[in-house]
Amino acid sequence: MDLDIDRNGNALVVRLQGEIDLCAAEALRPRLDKEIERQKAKHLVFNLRGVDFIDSSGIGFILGRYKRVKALGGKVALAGPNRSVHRIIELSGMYKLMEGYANEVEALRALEGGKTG
Amino acid sequence: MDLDIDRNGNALVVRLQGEIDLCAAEALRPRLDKEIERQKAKHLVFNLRGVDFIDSSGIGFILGRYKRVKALGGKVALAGPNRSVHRIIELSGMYKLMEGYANEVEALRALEGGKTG
Amino acid sequence: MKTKNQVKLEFPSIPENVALARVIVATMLAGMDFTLTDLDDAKVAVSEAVSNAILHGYQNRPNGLVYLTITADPEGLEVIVEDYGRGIVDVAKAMEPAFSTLGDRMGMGFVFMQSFMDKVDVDSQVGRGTRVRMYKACRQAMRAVQ
Amino acid sequence: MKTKNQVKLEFPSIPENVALARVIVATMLAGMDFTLTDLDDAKVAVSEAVSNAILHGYQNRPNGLVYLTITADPEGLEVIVEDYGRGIVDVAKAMEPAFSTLGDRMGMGFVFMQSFMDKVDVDSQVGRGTRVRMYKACRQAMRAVQ
Ligand SMILES: Nc1ncnc2c1ncn2[C@@H]1O[C@H](COP(=O)(O)OP(=O)(O)O)[C@@H](O)[C@H]1O
Ligand SMILES: Nc1ncnc2c1ncn2[C@@H]1O[C@H](COP(=O)(O)OP(=O)(O)O)[C@@H](O)[C@H]1O
Repeated sequence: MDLDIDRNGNALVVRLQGEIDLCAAEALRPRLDKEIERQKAKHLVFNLRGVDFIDSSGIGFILGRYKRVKALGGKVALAGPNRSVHRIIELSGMYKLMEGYANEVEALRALEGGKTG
Repeated sequence: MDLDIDRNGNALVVRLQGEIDLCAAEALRPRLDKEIERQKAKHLVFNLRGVDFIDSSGIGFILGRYKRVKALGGKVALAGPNRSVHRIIELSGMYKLMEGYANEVEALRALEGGKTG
Repeated sequence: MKTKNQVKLEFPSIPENVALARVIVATMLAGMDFTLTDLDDAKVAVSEAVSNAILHGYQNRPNGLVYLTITADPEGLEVIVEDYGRGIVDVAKAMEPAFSTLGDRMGMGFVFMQSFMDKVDVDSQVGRGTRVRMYKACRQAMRAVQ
Repeated sequence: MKTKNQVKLEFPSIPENVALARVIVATMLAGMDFTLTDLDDAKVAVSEAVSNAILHGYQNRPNGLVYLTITADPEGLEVIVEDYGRGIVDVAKAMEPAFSTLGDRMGMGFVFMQSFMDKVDVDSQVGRGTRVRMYKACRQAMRAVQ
């Protein structure tokens, strides 16, 4: 799985693709953590537009990054999940910890305006 | 599997969908034969645009209809197969028995003009 | 699905095979009397059970074997996931929301299985292994009961 | 595909399961060093072998069991299709193009298997059953040999 990452101000935009399950989470975790470290990004935006499946391993992967970023005063935003991915995020209670947005641009705007979390 | 059939002059246009394998062939065969009988159609056009897989059972299904129609002086034309379906038709030698066309309209025009077979 | 179809799978405990389990369940469900949401639901449920077998049952070691049995009939779909791994000490506790024996996990696996399937039974013996049986009734079968 | 993955399937001899066999093979191939054409090829080959097991081996009766074993490693993909059906009297003859014991069949199944895979072995005993073993080498493995 390719890791599609963009820097935008003090936020790192991570565009996830395909099925975020145990296998994807194990592959993505060390690579994303290295990037968060290297780029010293404060906030994280997960663009979920390209994700067509997520389960509790995928949710756990996002939650783990949330914990890291939050410990240093940062925020995490979720952008553009499809209906079925949205449902899983909702059910897992993640929207209590991070905001959801229709798309990446809205998520970044909110982070810049300090309106997230 | 739905059987999408249209009458055009003395030709029956059959639009196949999905994967034409043993299972699809068994389901389609009696229904198409009944239609050929009922509509007393002379020629057959198989529109393969919507077909994304075919194997020798699917080819056999087309060949069986060819034999029926040919016995009564009719022709069969194949229209719009994708690259991989085209390859299987080619390999099976079917283009020696029936013509292939880019699309349904061209196939019908050729049948009307009597240029097929 | 006119009558009954029972497919049995055996595969090693590697994370790549979680996707394979989902694909099989999705393919078998596709021809049945289920909605697209039902399909999504069943995919999550089987994903959770197979991930657990690999990660907890075999502690993420690749040399274990996971057994998946999927039975489809006009009434519904049964999915059984079995491992011969470490087993669960306290099944009731394991099924509680947010309970996990691994620090970086959410403890939501069993919650998802229960939310997305009509019935979930867990049979486990420490040192012997775990068997998760899940059932989802077809739309028609659901209506008949109501 | 870092190391080896071996998936075993067992399913009843109903035509619906031909698609299932294709889906499994396609899913396992997708992560390997194969082209899209290789993927199409392998799908046709497994489709032919499984259709034969159902139609010829079990004479299209639904109560037989078909066994599919798919082994993927960095070198290539091996597919084994087994049935415990009627068996083949003369394997060499059966493998000839256009030979078929059923009137409405093309006799192209074995031809397709041989065209689309690098190797096809058939082992059959009348009254006992048939085992078709097919192998397709990965791109990298192909280049290494050349
Ligand atoms: N197949 C299994 N083998 C051994 N232990 C298991 C198995 N499945 C679940 N468990 C135990 O049950 C706990 C809860 O499982 P689950 O609700 O799926 O959450 P999670 O996987 O996030 O830990 C796991 O942390 C583990 O201790
Ligand atoms: N699994 C099998 N069990 C019994 N006979 C088989 C099996 N596979 C193939 N055969 C025999 O070999 C013949 C040729 O097979 P094939 O080339 O696939 O063509 P077709 O399926 O169109 O007949 C079949 O007609 C059948 O007699």
